[in-house]
Amino acid sequence: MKTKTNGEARIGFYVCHCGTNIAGVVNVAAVAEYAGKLPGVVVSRDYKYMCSDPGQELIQTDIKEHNLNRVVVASCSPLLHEHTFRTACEKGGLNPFCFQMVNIREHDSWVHDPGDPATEKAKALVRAAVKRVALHKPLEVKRTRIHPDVLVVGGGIAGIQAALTLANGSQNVYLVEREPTIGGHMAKFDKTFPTLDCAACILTPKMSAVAAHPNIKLWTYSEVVKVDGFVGNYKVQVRRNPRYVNEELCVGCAKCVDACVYKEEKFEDEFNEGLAKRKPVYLPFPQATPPVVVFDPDACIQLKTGKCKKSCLEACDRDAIIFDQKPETKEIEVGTIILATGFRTFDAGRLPQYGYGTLPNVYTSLQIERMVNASGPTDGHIMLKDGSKPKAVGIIHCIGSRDNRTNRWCSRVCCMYSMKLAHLIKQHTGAEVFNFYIDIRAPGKGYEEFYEKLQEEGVHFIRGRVAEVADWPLTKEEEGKLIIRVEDTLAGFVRRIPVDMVVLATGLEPQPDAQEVRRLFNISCSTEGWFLERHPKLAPVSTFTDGIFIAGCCQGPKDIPDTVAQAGAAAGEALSLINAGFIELEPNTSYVVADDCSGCKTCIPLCPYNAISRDEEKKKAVINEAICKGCGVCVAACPSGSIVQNLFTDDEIFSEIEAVLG
Amino acid sequence: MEMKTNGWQPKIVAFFCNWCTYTAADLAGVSRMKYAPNIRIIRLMCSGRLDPQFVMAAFARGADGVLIGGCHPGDCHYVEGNYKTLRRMTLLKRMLADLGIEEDRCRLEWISASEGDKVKWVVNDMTEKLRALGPLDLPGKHKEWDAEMEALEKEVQTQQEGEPSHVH
Amino acid sequence: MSTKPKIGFYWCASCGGCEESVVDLAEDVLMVTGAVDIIFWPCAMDFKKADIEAMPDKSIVATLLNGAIRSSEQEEMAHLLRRKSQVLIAYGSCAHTGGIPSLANQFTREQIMKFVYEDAPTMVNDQKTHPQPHSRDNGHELEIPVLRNVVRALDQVVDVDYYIPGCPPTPKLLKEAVLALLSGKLPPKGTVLAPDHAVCQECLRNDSKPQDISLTEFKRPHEIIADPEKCLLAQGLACMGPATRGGCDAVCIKGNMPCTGCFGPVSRVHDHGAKILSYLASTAAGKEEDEISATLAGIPDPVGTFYRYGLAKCLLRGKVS
Amino acid sequence: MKFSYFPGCSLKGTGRAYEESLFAVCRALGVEVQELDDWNCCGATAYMAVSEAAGYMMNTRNLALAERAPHDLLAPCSACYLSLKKTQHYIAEYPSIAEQATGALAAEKLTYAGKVAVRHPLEVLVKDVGLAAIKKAVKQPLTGLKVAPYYGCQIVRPFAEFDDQQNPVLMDKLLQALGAEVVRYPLKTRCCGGSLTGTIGEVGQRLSFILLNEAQRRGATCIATVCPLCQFNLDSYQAEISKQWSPVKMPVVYFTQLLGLALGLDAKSLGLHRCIVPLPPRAAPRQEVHA
Repeated sequence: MKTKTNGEARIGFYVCHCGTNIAGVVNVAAVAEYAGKLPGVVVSRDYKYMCSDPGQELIQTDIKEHNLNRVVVASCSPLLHEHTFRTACEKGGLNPFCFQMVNIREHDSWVHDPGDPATEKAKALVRAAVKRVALHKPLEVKRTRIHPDVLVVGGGIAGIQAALTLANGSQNVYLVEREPTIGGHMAKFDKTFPTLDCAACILTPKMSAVAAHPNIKLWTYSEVVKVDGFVGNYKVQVRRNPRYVNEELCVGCAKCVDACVYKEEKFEDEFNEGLAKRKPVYLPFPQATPPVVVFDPDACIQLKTGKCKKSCLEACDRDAIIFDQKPETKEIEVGTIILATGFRTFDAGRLPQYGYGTLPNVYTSLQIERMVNASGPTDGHIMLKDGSKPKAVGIIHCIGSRDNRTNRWCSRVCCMYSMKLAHLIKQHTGAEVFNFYIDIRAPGKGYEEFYEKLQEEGVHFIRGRVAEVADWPLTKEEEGKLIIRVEDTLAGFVRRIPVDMVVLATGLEPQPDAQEVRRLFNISCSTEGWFLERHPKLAPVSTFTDGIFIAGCCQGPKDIPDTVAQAGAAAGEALSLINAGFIELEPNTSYVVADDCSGCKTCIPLCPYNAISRDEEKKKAVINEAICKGCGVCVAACPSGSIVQNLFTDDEIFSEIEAVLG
Repeated sequence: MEMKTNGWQPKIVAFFCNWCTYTAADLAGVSRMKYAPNIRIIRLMCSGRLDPQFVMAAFARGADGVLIGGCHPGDCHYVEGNYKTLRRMTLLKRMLADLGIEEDRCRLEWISASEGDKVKWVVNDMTEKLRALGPLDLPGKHKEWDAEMEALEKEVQTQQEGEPSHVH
Repeated sequence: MSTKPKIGFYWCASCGGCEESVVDLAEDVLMVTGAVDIIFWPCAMDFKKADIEAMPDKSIVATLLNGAIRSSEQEEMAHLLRRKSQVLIAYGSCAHTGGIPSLANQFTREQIMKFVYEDAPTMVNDQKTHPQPHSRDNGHELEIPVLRNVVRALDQVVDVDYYIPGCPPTPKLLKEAVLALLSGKLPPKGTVLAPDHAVCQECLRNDSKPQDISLTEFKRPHEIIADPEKCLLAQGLACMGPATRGGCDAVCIKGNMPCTGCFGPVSRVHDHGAKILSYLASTAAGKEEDEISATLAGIPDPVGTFYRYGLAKCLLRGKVS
Repeated sequence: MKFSYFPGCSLKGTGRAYEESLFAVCRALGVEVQELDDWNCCGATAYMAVSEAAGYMMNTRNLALAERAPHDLLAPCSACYLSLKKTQHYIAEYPSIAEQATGALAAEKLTYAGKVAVRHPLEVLVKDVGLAAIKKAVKQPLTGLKVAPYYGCQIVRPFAEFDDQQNPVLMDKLLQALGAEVVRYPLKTRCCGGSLTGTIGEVGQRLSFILLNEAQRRGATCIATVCPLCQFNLDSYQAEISKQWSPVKMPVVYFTQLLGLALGLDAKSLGLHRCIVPLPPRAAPRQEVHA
């Protein structure tokens, strides 16, 4: 790499207008003029958009014409464009690390009012960067190899899509799913909006493709328990929970289920949202993938007490049942990880005024999905508890969404799935259907049209947040009905609408263990518990941890098209790393100056990555820069100032402190 | 004191970790939250990089307050860097108190990447508290301390130019 | 007149230990006196200030000045000796970094005077008499030096060429410095004439230190009987060795006492106390604030412990309000 | 356990039975109550509707008086409880009101530091005394008594500090601890008619009717309440309500009265004889109840 850093600092300074984003608040001309007088600055300019091609060329030309050996750009956050400008410097023949960026947009113009204080702040930050950059040394970028295998966590539609995309691109994928089968929430749906195509028809082929794909290792009923390493080189431990069945042998014939000593189905069927029962040994649903039964250790007599006739064993002609199966931990190495851990639905019981769990015939939307599904617990019939068809159904939107007392966010899918259910209910029962909504949100392709179609079908839309689902009639007609009390905000009065069935459109929430999961993978969460993307627009599936990507509803509520698109994007990001074969790492690692080190060992236990060891012969500390991730904790602790962190040397930081203050 | 506070604005030097608090400050910007322009942010990769010397240097160079922002306990991008910060800050706060630096002048806050509003709140709150405390102005104070030597130094200088003479 | 190089010794705010350390050269002192003319050494020889004033500027090859600068008289002498010397060496901790006297920078002059002349348990002073800079006695105008508001290291008053650290400096360092002076092989101005590594490098117990000590308790030297073979820090004693410049051959640790930091920091450190703090806190265990505070409670006086020999050189220079 | 006690006008008038039963159960459970010396009107309804500022000033005086003792202030009447809480909130949030209040108090050489905690007896009994201690003290379990728990509007809105705002449950738990059967009563925080029974009778009484009728329909033996106005509205107009809509006969008692019965206290000392619609004797087996 050609580097021009010899001799005195010759600094080029550039301040960006960012249209009016910066120039509307900070007096950029004054900043440029001020910077021009700072020691070492030989060129000082302001320009409309520094990140544009002409902006970058400006830097490159100046480097050559003015023989610059340092560059400072005052514009937006370095987290956004540091790379852009470093590359520009490099193209101009300068070592990319002889560059410093000043954040005068996110940290200045966007948070302060126009005027002198904002401009003074910009000058102070510029002063610090100019002083600091003179101390910068040319650095080499480190490269690390990317292990080509990928781990996908979560086997819902997001995980399935990501795994297939990668596997079809010839990568080895481990797909880990906590439940006994993949499919996630989508497997429970009947139809999908707005096209009304059958969820199973589009999902089942993908599930089979996962199971059959030679490049995919599918581990269901399994959980990631430990993650070590860093981008390109993750070491992951996966615990395979015992399902008491040999997966290789079982073909899902379900003879064991028939033979079980429990003749009745007695235990709550998770897949059918409590609307049906199952036995201690069961196949989650007919298309479960892998098609392997699972024993519920809390229900199976043999597993609970060891005293069962074990009629299932006899029934299995493949000897697939293993009652003493133990959890098994697999250790794998992967280069990248995609998290697609999904969501949970809001617990409607938290809002007692809507009667879920206390009033019969109040259902959640997911229960209706199961009911309307031909292979569901009612064989596709929408019925009341007494088996009759409802004549009037109320669908209440925003249960656990857009509500300060529960969740403030919009769950994005409820309006659309409520309309889909309204359509299906009307189609199946001919009932009058009322939608109670705050706002209808239908901002997708074909969504608004679907809303119009529903209105044409005669589905009622009443705007108002429902106060209560009441069972206290005031008139004869209300007797035996569920009465929806709501202020109709368009009509301007309070209404009582008697219906036979209430559907609660429950919102989406982060998984209850989202915090543990993100700690495991060392990524960030929003306060609500959604996984945080690196940038909402420019890096929507990346996280702050290199090599870990997110897809689907673990990042926030979204519908199937968006989820699938995101899963594809995450797979694409992983593929791009894999194809490159290596990743360039920020050279902000630390090293020990051996002559200075007294061998006191203070630093050794502080390193979270065990990158520091002691050279027993020389009695000095040594940092393995391949392992060092550049936090600098050892530098701060080193009692004799013998450790240096590249890009964050003591001298650089002291000079920043000094200059920022005046 | 009255004279000094005239038009005086508190100066806060902040050390923010790259992954949580610096990003939160970026988020505050993206969300166009308005807060006091008294803060100057210096980026570190981890709050664990914070050498207490930096805090001392900031005060000595004229900061009225020093703010340190890191990831919440358990959330450190580097596993445990923030606990190391907490240990240093616990002792540093005690020492600063003994050196006559008011508690509100040195502050450690855990601010996650999603807490842009907390950046706003903390900066505003700290600015207000520093306003109430008034300037620290150590460079001025040190100059004032050294003023007592000036008379002698001047005398020594004139002496060097002219005849040696007794000072007392 | 002798052509041997002229050397001066002087003391300011100090205990006298530095003067003793010259004598600690033992028979080597003869080598020194043989090679140089000591023209000024108030502790040992009867030379007057006026004699120095009468000398031409820069006529002394080197003056080794020990002690911090606390009074107007010391300030004046520092200026005088600076003027008369080609090389001015800050000798010992007090001149180098302010030393123990600069711990007084935690108090105002008024607080100190009041304590010494009124409140000290050993003081009987019903009249509450304080020394007066100017007074008349028997028709004579009397004057005593003025006490300054703060204690200063030598280089905070006059330009200093070299530093010899230690409380007191070891004879070895003094001998090496004198030899360097005589040979004219001097390092760049501003150098501390001692190695630029920490004490641990010289400490015989270095190998006995476990890699991870994660202390849950700090102890003071009188609270334990320390194992004479093992690293003192690992035994819970706040040893300043890792953060303190070596050159002393870990002499205190050989005496089974922890290093207290008299050689000051290495050249890469800007604030000795802050660096000691950082390193000691890094060896403490605990994740909760209470837990951490409990561990660090074993260091009852952080300022006195971390800046024992150098509060004048703390970036804050003392208590600021 | 000791509390200052703010009776307000109701507990000395129409709600006398509330005070009687509260005192009786407190005595039985070892809770000391000391009536606030020189208390004044809480300003509810009338003042708050005409001049909020005057309402705040009156309450600040009560709060200032209460602060002279080191105890929490017990305010059993829902209207008083809300007025006092509301005043505390406004004084804490709005410096101008606080300033006005300080000025007003100065005339009487009183000060208010915002420290006294205003407490409702339901919370104190369930949380401070505790359900376990109460269960232990029960002598006559209310077995077989079906109670509709009715909280009214004021103790949960807008400051639901000790219970769920939408679905308060503390009284349900207390009644269950006493051995009573708690009827599912979703109208537990619905309006009883409030002051409307006195002004626009037919509107107010219809609201009362809905509550009474629904309790009856759900098979409740009685309604238990925490509020003197609710008790008065629901108890006093049942004859007229029966004529106007459909027959209702539903005893409406204070939760403290039921607690007293379970503790084995006699009906008279609990003021049960003051009910217009009497509680059936089966519920109070030891004593004949006079209407």
